[in-house]
Amino acid sequence: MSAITPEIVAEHGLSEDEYKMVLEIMGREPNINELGIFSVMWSEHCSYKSSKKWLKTLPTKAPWVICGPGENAGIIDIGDDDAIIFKMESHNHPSYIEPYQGAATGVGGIMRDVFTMGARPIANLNALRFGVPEHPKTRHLVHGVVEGIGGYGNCMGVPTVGGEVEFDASYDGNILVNAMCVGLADAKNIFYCAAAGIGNPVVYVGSKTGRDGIHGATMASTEFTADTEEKRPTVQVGDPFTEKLLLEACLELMQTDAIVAIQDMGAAGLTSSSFEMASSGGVGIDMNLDNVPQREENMTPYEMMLSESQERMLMVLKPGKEEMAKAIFEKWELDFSIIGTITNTGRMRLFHGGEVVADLPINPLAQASPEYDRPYVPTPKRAPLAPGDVKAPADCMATIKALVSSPNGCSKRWVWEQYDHMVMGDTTGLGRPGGDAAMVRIHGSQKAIAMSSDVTPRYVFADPVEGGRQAVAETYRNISATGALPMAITDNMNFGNPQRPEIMGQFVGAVQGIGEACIALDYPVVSGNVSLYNETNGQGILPTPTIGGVGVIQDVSKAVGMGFVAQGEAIVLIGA
Amino acid sequence: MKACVIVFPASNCDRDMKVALERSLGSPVDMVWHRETDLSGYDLVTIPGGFSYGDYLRCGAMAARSPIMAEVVKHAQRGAPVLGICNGFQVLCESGLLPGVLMRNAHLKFICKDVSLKVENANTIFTSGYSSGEVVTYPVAHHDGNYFTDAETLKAIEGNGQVAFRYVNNPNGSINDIAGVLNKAGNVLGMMPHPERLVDPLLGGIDGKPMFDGLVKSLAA
Amino acid sequence: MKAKVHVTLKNGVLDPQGKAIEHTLGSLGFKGVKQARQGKFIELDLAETDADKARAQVDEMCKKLLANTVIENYTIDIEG
Amino acid sequence: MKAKVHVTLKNGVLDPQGKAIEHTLGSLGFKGVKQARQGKFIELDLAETDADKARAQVDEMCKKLLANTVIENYTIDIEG
Ligand SMILES: Nc1ncnc2c1ncn2[C@@H]1O[C@H](COP(=O)(O)OP(=O)(O)O)[C@@H](O)[C@H]1O
Repeated sequence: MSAITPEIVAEHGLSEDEYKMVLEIMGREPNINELGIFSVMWSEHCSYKSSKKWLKTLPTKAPWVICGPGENAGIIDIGDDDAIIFKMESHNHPSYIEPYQGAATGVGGIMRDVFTMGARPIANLNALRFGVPEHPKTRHLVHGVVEGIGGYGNCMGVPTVGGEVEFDASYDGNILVNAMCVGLADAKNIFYCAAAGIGNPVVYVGSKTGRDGIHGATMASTEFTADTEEKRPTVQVGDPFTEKLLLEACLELMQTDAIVAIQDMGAAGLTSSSFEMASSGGVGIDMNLDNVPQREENMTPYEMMLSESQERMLMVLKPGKEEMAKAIFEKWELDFSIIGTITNTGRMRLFHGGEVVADLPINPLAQASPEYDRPYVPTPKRAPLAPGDVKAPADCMATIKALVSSPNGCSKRWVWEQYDHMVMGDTTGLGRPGGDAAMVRIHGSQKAIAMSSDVTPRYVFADPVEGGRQAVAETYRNISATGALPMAITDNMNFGNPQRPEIMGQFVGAVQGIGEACIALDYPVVSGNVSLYNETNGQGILPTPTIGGVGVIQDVSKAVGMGFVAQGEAIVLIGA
Repeated sequence: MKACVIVFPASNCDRDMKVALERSLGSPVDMVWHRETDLSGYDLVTIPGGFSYGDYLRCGAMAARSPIMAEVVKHAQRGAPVLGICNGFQVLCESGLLPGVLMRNAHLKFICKDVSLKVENANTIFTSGYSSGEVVTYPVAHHDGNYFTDAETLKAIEGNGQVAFRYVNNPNGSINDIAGVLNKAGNVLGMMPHPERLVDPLLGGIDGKPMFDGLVKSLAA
Repeated sequence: MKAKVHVTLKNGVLDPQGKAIEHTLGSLGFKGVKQARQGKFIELDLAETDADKARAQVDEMCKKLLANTVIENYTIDIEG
Repeated sequence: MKAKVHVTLKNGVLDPQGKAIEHTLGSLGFKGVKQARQGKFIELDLAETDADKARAQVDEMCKKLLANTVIENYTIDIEG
């Protein structure tokens, strides 16, 4: 194996200082597998190194919050032992490269985050931002993204009930695809990721591992030549059929008492799932990579650890439950393989072909990931427009027509009619897409949840603090307009390059505004996701902190829709 | 009366079907896994919507070849009723129990919305809750609902009164606006629209309910 | 052995995907596409080493699963 | 002229349809199917009468519409 050169380190996206930390933690030079693991664990995506400091300031607690940020998804208690588990996540970059598969796997990923905690997904939402309709790529991107979201969600049999679609030139080279999933679990039967029980088996279930989405180190491993692209697809193909089976198999196993801990393999697949499980549980893991189900021949440890193949899960079982669990996965025709054991070493040891191919301390790596206090400049306040500067329209009717027919103002029916928004038989008539908030009944009860996703990026751009507040308040209004009580939010912070102080300033401002609104409304943040570096050629997107809110209505027969229902009724305007 | 819902890998309207049937029947409806091989205890067999086997290769093709389908065919040959909705309709066509095929929607897009349907033939065990010519609203939710047959078959099914439902505004390109089709004997019905999604006023209407009420009544008689 | 199977729609059977391709090619400015038809191409990797047996096997597979012979034709090529 | 286009998934790319076909063939009792991959087969009927020009045109069509070159390869055969 080649020695680690500065080029290889740089290819792995680690700065010089970060590599010094690596050497310190290891006490020696890492091998290529170990370096690969550091690089994904410390990536912005997995470590939140630029945003952590600010996210910590968000209010996350309330008596009804069962689990706030930090786990796969947030959980709230809506009474009667019903828990609602939800989260939003971005799949921006993959969707720009390959809109159908990028969006589809985004939906698949967020659903796994929710069902890995024991919930059956009962609603999906999606917040989409594209370049202007005239841009040559827009049509293709819209078409692919919408079809991909539908393709995955429809096949899973989970209704896609709401979302947003907006067009703006700042997204021409950088679209946003934010997917939200809301699930229902038994509050007494929730699953977390903390591994425990020395000697317990670590089990891999789901699809086989291929060479999907492995970044970095192209030069480091000699066997890759001109056909690297062919061998290592940068785009993962989603397989909703397998995910549907995985969902049913996991929920079936969760009805037994076999599972100690479970985690989905999302970004950075086997690496992040195994490290998170071990780190949360304060244990070590010995893993035998020979037992990882593989789709391709001659896969290296590096490839297996960094693969982003979809539709996979990792779990720790109680001893003696292996056969029973295996039978369930076999019934659903999925791979099931015992790939490791929990140890008391606090280290991750990987074996391949009888050799130790990586040996890493877990906590220093997982918990000591870099944290940056990036310099920022607050967005300067702009002077309010003088009312006189805004001309009244000459022709109100023409203006109204222009507004309702503009791409951003027009009905989004053409989008949501491509999503099955009624499957599962609980989307209420008034809660179908097109209203203020979507409403889905809790199966077999009179209770329902109301959901809405909102943000107005140009407000956030003009004034991040105000814009952040407004986004939270808008979901709150949309939810309360149905008669539901807003309970909690998830957020998806889409911003440009955080190493630019003015972008960091937008981020900091938006987080402040969101936090303030959440406190004022008693409406905590229970989960979220950050997507930075959304820019092309130095041109950042409009700051887009998407907020997904969830509320509850106790008697859904009392819910209200937004349509006028009869002639002669009074129209009342309330609020400021 | 005893009814069941067949569950294939990635069926996903199985629960919806069960709930709708139980509402009219007043007694529990069984779920039958696709690897089972005995349907002798059931009066009514239903095949729900969904994406069996991911809709890969052709919608319904792989499900149509699973062990339970041999039993469904026997059940139908005995003259007992079989109802297939959406993916269930696709499975019934692929298995040969119903004529024709369901192709990709003419505009190629998945479509989910309420549509108006004309009940063409109310003299069947499935449609006795309606009157012929009545227009009802059912949701559709499919990618491959574009019904097609060759001219000869079409003539036969039209001539025999095998068209159960027709779209008022064709949403998918189906030949002769056909939305639901019976076998010649009239004991097998396949349809793309989803009556089971409109059996509860809270969900936006109850136009689908007479179908299940009527079915329960005909089978009890 | 490898088998290459082409599954195509019979003449006279409506082909929504082909129609859409024709249409889109037209709107992308490609003139002179008189017709487009879309079919499936399935490659199978077989343990069988005898070409005739392999062909017979694949023919069975086509009849039983790969093609819907009501609307589709198929052809099989066997390669070493 | 006629053009026959084969669009297939690149080697390392997951093929869920192929996997499902493999699986179903197995459960139908066909032993020895080591792998199945599913691609598309598109036949175009072109007004163009020059083979080279036709090929160049179809190549453009593949890049712009028929294939997704991020995950798919394509081959073109031109016939008289
Ligand atoms: N991408 C989408 N997916 C599903 N539903 C959507 C999508 N975009 C918009 N919708 C639905 O269309 C309706 C109008 O959306 P929007 O214009 O964002 O509403 P508002 O501004 O009133 O919150 C909402 O019900 C919303 O959920």
